[in-house]
Amino acid sequence: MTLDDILAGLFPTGSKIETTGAIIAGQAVLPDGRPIHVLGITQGQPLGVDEAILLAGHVIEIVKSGDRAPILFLVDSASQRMSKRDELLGLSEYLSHLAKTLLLAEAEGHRTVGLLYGGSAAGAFIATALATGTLVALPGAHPAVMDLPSMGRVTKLPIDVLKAKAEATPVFAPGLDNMTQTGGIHAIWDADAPLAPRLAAVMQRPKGQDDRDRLGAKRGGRRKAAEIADRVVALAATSYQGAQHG
Amino acid sequence: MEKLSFRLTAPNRAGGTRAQAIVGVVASGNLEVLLERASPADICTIDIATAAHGFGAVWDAVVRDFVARRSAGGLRISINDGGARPDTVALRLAQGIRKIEEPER
Amino acid sequence: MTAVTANTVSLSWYEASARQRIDALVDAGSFTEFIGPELREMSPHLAIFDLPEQFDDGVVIGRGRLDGAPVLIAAQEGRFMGGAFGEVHGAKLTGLLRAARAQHQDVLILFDTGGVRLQEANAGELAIAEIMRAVVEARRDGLSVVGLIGGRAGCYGGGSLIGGTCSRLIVSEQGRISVSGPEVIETNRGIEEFDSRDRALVWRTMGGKHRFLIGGADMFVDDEALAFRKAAIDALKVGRRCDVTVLEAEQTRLERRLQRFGEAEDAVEIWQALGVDNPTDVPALPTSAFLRAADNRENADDAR
Amino acid sequence: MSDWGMQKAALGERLTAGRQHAKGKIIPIPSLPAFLKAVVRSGDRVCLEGDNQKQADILASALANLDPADISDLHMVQSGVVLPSHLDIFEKGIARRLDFSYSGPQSARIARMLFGRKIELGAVHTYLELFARYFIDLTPNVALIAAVSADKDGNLYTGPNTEDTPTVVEATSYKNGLVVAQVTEIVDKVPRVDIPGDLVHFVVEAGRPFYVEPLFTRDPAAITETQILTAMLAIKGIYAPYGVRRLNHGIGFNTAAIELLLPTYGEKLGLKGKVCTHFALNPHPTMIPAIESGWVEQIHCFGSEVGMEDYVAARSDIFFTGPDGSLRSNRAFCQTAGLYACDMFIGSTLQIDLEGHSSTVTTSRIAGFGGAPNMGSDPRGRRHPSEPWLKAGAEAAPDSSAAMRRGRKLVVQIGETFGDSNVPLFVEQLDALELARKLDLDLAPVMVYSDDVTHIVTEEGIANLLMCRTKDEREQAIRGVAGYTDIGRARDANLVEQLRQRGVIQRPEDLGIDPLDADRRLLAARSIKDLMLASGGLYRPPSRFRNW
Repeated sequence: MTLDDILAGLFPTGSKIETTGAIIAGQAVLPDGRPIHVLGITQGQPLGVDEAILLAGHVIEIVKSGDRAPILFLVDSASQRMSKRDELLGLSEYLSHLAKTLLLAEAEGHRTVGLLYGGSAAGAFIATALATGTLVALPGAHPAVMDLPSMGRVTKLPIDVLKAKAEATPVFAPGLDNMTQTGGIHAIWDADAPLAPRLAAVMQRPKGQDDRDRLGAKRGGRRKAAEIADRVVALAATSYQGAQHG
Repeated sequence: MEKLSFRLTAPNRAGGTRAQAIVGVVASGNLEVLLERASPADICTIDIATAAHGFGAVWDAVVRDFVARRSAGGLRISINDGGARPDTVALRLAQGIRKIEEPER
Repeated sequence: MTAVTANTVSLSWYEASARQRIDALVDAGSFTEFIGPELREMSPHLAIFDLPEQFDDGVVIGRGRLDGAPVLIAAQEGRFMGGAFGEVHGAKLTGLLRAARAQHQDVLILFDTGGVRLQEANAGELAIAEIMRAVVEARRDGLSVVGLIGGRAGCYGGGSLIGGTCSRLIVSEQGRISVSGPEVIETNRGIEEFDSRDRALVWRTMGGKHRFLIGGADMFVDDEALAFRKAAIDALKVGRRCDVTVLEAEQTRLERRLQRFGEAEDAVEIWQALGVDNPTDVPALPTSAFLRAADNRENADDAR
Repeated sequence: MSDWGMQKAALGERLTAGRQHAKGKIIPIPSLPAFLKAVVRSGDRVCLEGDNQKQADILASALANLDPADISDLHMVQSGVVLPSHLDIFEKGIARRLDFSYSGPQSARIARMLFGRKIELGAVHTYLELFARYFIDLTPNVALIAAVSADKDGNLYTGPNTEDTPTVVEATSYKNGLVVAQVTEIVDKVPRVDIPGDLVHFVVEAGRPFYVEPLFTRDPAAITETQILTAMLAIKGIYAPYGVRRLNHGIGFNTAAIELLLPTYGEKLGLKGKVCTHFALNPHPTMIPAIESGWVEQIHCFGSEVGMEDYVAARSDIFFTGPDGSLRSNRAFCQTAGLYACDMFIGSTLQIDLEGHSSTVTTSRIAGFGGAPNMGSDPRGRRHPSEPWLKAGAEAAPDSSAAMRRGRKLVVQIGETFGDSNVPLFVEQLDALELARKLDLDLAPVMVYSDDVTHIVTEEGIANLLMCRTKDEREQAIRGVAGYTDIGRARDANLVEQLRQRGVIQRPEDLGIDPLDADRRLLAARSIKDLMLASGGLYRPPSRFRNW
């Protein structure tokens, strides 16, 4: 599906969205008449300092407007831009800043929904899709931390061996199903069904805690994370009371 | 990974009162040693998971010397090994004993 | 003749293990570990790759006191799997940051990481996203989350993104902060753009001094555990917000950085633009001289 | 005979041929290929300057680019086979026969080429031995050397890396050979004349410095606790009791640890001024703390070390420097000093057998010897006494008459019982023997012979071989410090215990050393940066060693 198809499907009543370079920005109207902000990165582009600062600027403007309208963040990117210039300028701060603005928006009453419709990887994935309150994906999306050939080089294992191992566990290999099973993606939308109602349904989802580790446990892709995190929270509570009394 | 287990009679009981101690890290050529007070006072058990295969005889010699020379009685020792050389293993084991015998603060 | 003092009392942060760093950082004897090595909560995934496990999965978490005040602490062990985030490792940190909110206690994160652990890449990537969210939520509750960077593995990949969410960052010269590693840049861009074996280049692009000069870190300290401790005590006194004002200030700060330095080919040009006298000498300067030279650095006070 | 002067005439022909491509003595770089083709003759004995440090790299590449149809059958006589081009010369069939000393980075390729009969091997020498043969039966017809700068008359300035150059030029130029130098630049006046222009026939202006390998830079960050333990054992168990003041150190991490322990552990033992005052040694960066804290009186150097130039120049009280201020190194003189004027050599090796022979050769790698067999041998011609030399001699032959007894140089092999990848240091049989058999060599490439070795130091303890009276004792003394290697585990525990009672074997506890005290915090510098700071910023390490 092209970006235009997706936007048309999501916003049958129309939208005012522009794509400048690899950056998507604009507004649309939900079927119930409420406005929604649309941002994103497209064309499988890497996310560098220049793109991140633009996107973060848009988010901050939205938060400052005080309209509490939801934000849809579309993602079809590569990984972070792997260049000397970006690192020289402190890419980590720019990516973190973008993620923080999205987390801020969610906390300030804007529902943030990520829609992964293409690729995304590593730092770019963390700073965009994974920083939204709810992340959904379209079939064919292909998130990754690192591609298998690169992984093969680093782990010094042949691709075939890695592929065989990937059959046994969703925990390391790239791909939409693996990322969903580990809890990173809330739902994969059916491409043939109308998109607008799906978006509306996501908006209905009660706002709350980060439940990705629980999803991962439920789906069997990440069995330990939620339980470990819960135990730490519980231990911190009991040990502190103990310490205070002792 | 290769797993090895030893249950040895220890002539000397580990001193100190700490319940446990840990030394080292798992890295190439390095290992971590976790010591816990769990065995009877005259026994030392040692469980090893090692990345280097086929060094059973060397481990056997190293841990026997260790238990004979140091105060390892009453300890359950667990090792995760990243392919450390025997001298490093012996050093970490000795460091572990010193640490578990340290006075508690 | 210069007197050479033996390093008998000092503890090099760079060289120390995660446990040694915690011991040297907090008030003596005050640390209590959560999910310690005796519980053997190891990675369930490394066995698939026939790789050795570590009892604490490469991160030590718990509570201690810093100058009398209770504080939650996490320390990554950079020598185990490069300090990388796996499922258990990451979840321990996530849990600690969630506990910070529940107990209303500040957090110190002693970074030493190459980023996501590839053998459990999806779990590691998600852990980083969860930790970042938990950091922001803790900060919005008025807590400080301070990052300390000066270990062997640096603070790379997703670790650097978590670092960017912290309220304050303390760095030593040895500390490196970067998303992509030197080898990755070289592989992607060619050795002409970035020779990963040119360590002087690596450090002046990603190292502690550069990060401090451009405002990527807030405090610059010697490679000494006590220096980190002192800085951590100070860092906990400030920066307890993460609201739109702070992020707007950060937006302005980061935009200004692009305007001022966006065309620079090398860190030395940036240092020159910052008004540092003899910018090529920066890497060789001892801490006190460097701090004097860094007088006109960019800073991120209340803009992080 | 009326044909005297044939060599002078032959040289004259080469000079005439060479001048076609020269302006005075200067060869422009573009003319270098044609020039070399004109002055080098098939069958020539050629010395291509290069050792374990400096390299006449431009000339090496040019030689390797000759057409074997024009020039072939060269006999290379050179200290180091170090650059890929050094072996390309053989691969292409330009050269056939080789006499050399050292081949560190090319050790695997040279082994393959020897097995493949691409190289006809004369012999593997120690440096001083090869230098000696330059004056007897391996005198070069052509020497291709390297310097920093030259004037138009060919006077050469070598800077701190003089190294082999005077020896090579002496042997070549005074015996009617042709000397060609590559220099970084041509100047009006050289800062000091290291080689007089009369001896230099042509100069190539390379436009960039010759390559120098920072071989003697050991990063303190890589020193392990076990290496520190071996260093503590050596200092307390050998340096102190023998009172070793004049010595040479090898290039390994164990000796780097010793250097870094002098200002800390050595100071605590009260050894300052009593040991380690005079060295035949390159300017090791790890010596900086000891020098700065006043341990060292004097150091003579084989060569320089990358990044140490300014430091050495600023410490002319310690080092030999010229009127230009920079280091004057000289490999031949320093090797002679190491042989005759030092009471101890201490260094690491790859393999030690049950008799105590040691070698750095493995079945797939021929690293050569460099200077080790020279440093690590007892000079039979030595006549001056010294306390350590006499004491060692007395231990070796306690019953002989003191006035008629030769002393012994202390030759110490130091290392961990297992090396990289858990490869044992101790073996039943040296790989060198197998190699000699395969290559049909008359002599196995042994680095230090058993009868020269006096002590072996490992983390398990010190074996004093001087005090062993029988072959069996010697073997058990070696097994007794061989740790958990197969050799060590096959020891006769009773015999080893007896040797320990006699002090032939000394364990850490016998010397009052707790292995748990072997902590990196004992090192006077724990990183290259510490070394730079200790030097007051004078030491400028190469980029690849930096972490700042």
